[in-house]
Amino acid sequence: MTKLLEIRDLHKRYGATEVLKGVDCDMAKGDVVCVIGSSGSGKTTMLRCINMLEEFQGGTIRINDEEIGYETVGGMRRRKREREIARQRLLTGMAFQQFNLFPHLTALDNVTLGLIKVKKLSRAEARTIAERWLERVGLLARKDHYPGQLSGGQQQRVAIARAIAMNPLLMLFDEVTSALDPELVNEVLQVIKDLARDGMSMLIVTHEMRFAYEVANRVIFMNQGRIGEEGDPREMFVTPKTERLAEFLKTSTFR
Amino acid sequence: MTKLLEIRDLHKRYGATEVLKGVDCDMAKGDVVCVIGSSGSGKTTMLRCINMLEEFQGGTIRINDEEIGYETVGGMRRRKREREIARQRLLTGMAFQQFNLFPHLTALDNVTLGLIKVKKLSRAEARTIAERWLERVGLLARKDHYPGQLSGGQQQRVAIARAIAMNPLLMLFDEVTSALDPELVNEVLQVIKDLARDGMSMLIVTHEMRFAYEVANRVIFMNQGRIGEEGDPREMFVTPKTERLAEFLKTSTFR
Amino acid sequence: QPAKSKLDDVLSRGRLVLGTGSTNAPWHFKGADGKLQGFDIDMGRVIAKALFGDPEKIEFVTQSSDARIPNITTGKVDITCQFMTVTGERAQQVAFTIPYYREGVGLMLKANGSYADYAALKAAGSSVTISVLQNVYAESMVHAALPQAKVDQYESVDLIYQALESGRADAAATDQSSIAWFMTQNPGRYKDAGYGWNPQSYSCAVARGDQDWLNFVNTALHEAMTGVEFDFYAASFKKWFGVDLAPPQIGIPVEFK
Amino acid sequence: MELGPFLNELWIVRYILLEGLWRTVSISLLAIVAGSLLGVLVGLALTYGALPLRWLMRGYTDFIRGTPVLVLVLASYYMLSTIGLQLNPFEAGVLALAVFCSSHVGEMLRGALQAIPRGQTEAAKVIGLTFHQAFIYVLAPQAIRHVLPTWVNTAAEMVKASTLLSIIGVGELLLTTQEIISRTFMSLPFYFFAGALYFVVNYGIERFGKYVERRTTIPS
Amino acid sequence: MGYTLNFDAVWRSFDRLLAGLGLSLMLAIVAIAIGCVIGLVVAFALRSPSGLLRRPAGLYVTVIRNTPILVLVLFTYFALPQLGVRLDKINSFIATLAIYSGAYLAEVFRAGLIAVPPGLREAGLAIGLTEMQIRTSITLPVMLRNVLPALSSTFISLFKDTSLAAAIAVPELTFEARKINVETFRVVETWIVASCLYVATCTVLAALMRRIERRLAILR
Ligand SMILES: Nc1ncnc2c1ncn2[C@@H]1O[C@H](COP(=O)(O)OP(=O)(O)OP(=O)(O)O)[C@@H](O)[C@H]1O
Ligand SMILES: Nc1ncnc2c1ncn2[C@@H]1O[C@H](COP(=O)(O)OP(=O)(O)OP(=O)(O)O)[C@@H](O)[C@H]1O
Ligand SMILES: [Mg+2]
Ligand SMILES: [Mg+2]
Repeated sequence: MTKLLEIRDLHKRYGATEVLKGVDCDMAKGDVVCVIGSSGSGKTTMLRCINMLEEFQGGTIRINDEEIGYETVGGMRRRKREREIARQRLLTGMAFQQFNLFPHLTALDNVTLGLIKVKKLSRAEARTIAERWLERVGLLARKDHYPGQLSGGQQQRVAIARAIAMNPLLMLFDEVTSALDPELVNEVLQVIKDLARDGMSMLIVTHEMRFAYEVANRVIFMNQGRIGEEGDPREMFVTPKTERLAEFLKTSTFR
Repeated sequence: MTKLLEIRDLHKRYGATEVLKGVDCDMAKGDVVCVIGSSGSGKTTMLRCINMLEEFQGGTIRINDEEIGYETVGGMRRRKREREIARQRLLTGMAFQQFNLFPHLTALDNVTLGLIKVKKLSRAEARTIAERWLERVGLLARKDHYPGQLSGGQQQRVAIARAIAMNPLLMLFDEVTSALDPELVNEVLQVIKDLARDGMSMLIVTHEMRFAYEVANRVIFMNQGRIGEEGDPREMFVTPKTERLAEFLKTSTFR
Repeated sequence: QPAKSKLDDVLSRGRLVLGTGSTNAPWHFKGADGKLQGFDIDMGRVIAKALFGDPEKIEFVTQSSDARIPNITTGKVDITCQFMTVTGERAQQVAFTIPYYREGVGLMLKANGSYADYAALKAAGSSVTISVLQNVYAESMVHAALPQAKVDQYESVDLIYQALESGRADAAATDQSSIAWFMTQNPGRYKDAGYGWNPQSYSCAVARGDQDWLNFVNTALHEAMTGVEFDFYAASFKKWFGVDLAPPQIGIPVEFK
Repeated sequence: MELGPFLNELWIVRYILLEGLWRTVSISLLAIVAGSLLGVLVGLALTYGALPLRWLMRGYTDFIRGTPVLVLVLASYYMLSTIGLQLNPFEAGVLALAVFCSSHVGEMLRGALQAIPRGQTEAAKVIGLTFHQAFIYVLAPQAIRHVLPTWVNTAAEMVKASTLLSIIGVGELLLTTQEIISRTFMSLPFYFFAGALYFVVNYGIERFGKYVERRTTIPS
Repeated sequence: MGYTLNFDAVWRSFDRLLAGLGLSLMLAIVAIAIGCVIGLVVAFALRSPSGLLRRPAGLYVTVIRNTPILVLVLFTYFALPQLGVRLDKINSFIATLAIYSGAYLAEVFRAGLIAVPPGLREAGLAIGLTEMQIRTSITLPVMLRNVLPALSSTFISLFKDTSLAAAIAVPELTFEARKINVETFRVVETWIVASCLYVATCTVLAALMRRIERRLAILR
């Protein structure tokens, strides 16, 4: 079985400080992997590297056996061309902590924009797809609302619909609930759970331990730019092997 | 024993919609009361009325037997004078969800401003008091940082120090952790717990059920502008009497 | 008791407040020393001398040409001497003194330009552009001499000349006195097209309704042109216009002619 | 355009030009300072005033901002004298510019004050500051940082507008230049030279604004 | 002081004032439209990571904004022909005002660009848009909504700057007004009428902009 995602020895520096110090990670199709870890441990950075929103200095990322972002020509590693990277970004979909909906477009237009401009679908086709996804996230009735007229939870659900409508192989979620009021968290988590049930492959950075426990078939604990521990949440959360994870879990139980 | 806080039949309208529909509440000195309830139930509004940040249309609020905000002259209820209200606001201290630190002042100056301008202390006296409180919240080392240079949790702790330094009889906390990244929540809750241990009277709006459970000697459940249920958290959380509270507690367990 | 005249005000004040411009040679402009000079200024001196026996007792108020009449009607100045053309419409707003100069419009060409003289300009019809000072009647004024010429109107005299110099205009039309002055300042570069038209009189102006004051100024000017101060007037005329005036005829008053 | 005669003339009129420059600078400075002070009052009225006052000020700013500065200058010189207020051209001109400046500053300040989160006012109230104190210690310092860039633009506009005082005979830099030109007839070189002087003044204001901006940025 | 207003002379020439206003509007519309295009390009250049684009753009803005527009007007009209570039007076003024407004608008647009959250660009990248598509479909429309309020007052200032065209004999509103002044000396009356025309136009312009603002407002 070919791997969906394969990260090998990923290194990432900002100037002099090394943020990712050799990360390895594999995912098969249908996997739901949750990434946990304390602030600044590099979770966001890893996700952003997969989507080529950040450059990285060492290691390789492959999706469906295709190398992402870089190529080696005559022994020299170099960045792929912008157009190629734009195409590769479509292999993954990403949802951000801050939603980042386009404020001047309605919910529907937020979703159709990529379908029309990137996938070159007709307006009608794009609309059909967008409406299907908005329905899935429970927002069909609000499709003509602007982001400013939607609650945080609703905005986040539109953002997820926007990403998924592009039909990615792998969805990346970066703390999609942490900018939300507590009441609104569940509606977004429920959407993600539904996607998991449908077999969508997902890599999810989250602070919601209970959610990770329920939805993930594997959990990765990031610690200071490395993978500290990984495994089945049912084991990891109950009997952490490392001191660091045990400590991290202790401070997290408050919520 | 005279009551610290006495709210009787508090009514508050925004235009035509009634947000508080007759709230009664008593607190004695040293009480730590947590207010829970779903979004829009009027928790924030109640706190803001106590501090006269909102006008209210009916009922009375008394602190240490002194009527807050309004007086009745010749049978007519009318707002007290601004200067008088400013003085009464000092009976309570308030910490907000959004911290509201003054961005152009250092942590120290945020705390000393009120001491110097309102309490008319000398610069040196104000400084001593401010440093004592910054130390209490663990931020003495950061006293010369500007809010923009502090993490959310640190900002919130400065905001609490700023309020408490004014030596209020009653501290009001309005969801002081809900704008914080999950990691930073604990440091703020710890500060509040310490204050509780010292006997500070506090009225705390919160979504952190576990925290409410641990720190409150009484919990008030607000429901649609009324007090739905109140009592000891150890009883209320385990055997809620009303359907509404049972439901509310169910959706809150995710975190 | 009769209303007090401006004349009394000025006398008791001890100096004349004179409105004039500062940007139009040879009428009123500043010398290299920054002091106002020119023919208008000399007329002011004539009046000051008549008032105080001292031509220097003047406080100048420099004003743009738009401000000439408002400054009189709002009492900011006692009198304005600023190459002011006498017209009926203006005479309804201010009282004009007797004229102290009679002017016509002339055309100035570049010495080595493509048009030799007035006849050549006229023959070229609509292909010539004339630069002229801003004025409602500027167009009809130019068309009286050159019926088909295009007319460009500028805010100040120097810009008229600049338009000619930079080739934006083929000829500049303005007061003959100004042209003459400009040509003496820039010898050999320009020439007069040899045609003059559109006569007009220049007078000083005072507020209406003060006959005493008007009489006084008139008397001063009159005696400068025909009487005791003629030498001063003639010297000034020679200085700014380069023309020697014949002395007034002895024995018979000019009014008698 | 020969340089020699121009430089020669420039040398002759150096003091006269300097005087014009000085007058331009002092007109602008006075107008900016007075206008800004007045503008603060306008801005306060626009933001916190009672409704009738707010409407009045809205009318004031809209009317003044829409009127050509030239008209303000003429009005302040002539109209005020008809109601008995005799100002000399310099005073009248500075007054007109200050009024113009105040309408812009007022608007800017309103925008800046409204952009400050409401929580700031509330936090100030909660620690017992009166409105007056809250404005001085909390709102104004934040508003100033917000206003600074546009304020610099307005200051530059005041320098530009100071040229209009030549209409009522104030010998500022432009009129001085025109006077020199009317004697020497060297239009372009002197206009460009004046342009360069104006550039220096405006550039100075711009640098000053940037400097203050840097000095007052809130560290983050 | 006995000054009685008499508008007869102004009414007699009212049609000329109207024609002048028409020309002013034409100049402003064409010049500002070109200026917007220049401003956009320069604003993006100012935000570019490449100094090769940023530095010349910065120089352009600094030089143009700090030079009095009168000097720019005279320069394009009188000096450029001597360098071989010859435009007629209307085109010459439009070119000047366009370049001038380009510099101002560039700054306005730049401020608007800063206020576009960087997350929007990343969201665009994440759904596979190219940088150019992000610019046209996201950054630009969001930025325009940000700057609309500031744009309105910039447009008004620029509209009023059309009065400088009088200096090179373009018969716009100020030109016509001064012409009437010089002949009839009904200065106060003429300027009252002319400034009413200016104020009315600016008010209409401001109302129009507010309407667009409301229409385009990102609903919240
Ligand atoms: N643009 C940047 N320049 C320099 N350092 C950066 C930058 N972005 C992130 N970092 C640093 O990289 C480290 C990893 O950041 P990252 O955002 O990946 O952490 P995280 O695990 O997602 O944390 P959080 O839970 O707070 O989101 C942090 O120490 C952060 O300070
Ligand atoms: N300024 C206002 N104008 C009109 N309605 C308001 C205003 N502020 C609050 N409300 C309404 O009053 C009700 C109570 O609001 P309040 O903020 O007190 O709720 P809350 O219990 O604090 O909720 P949350 O948990 O979301 O903070 C809500 O329905 C809200 O929509
Ligand atoms: Mg992160
Ligand atoms: Mg609330």
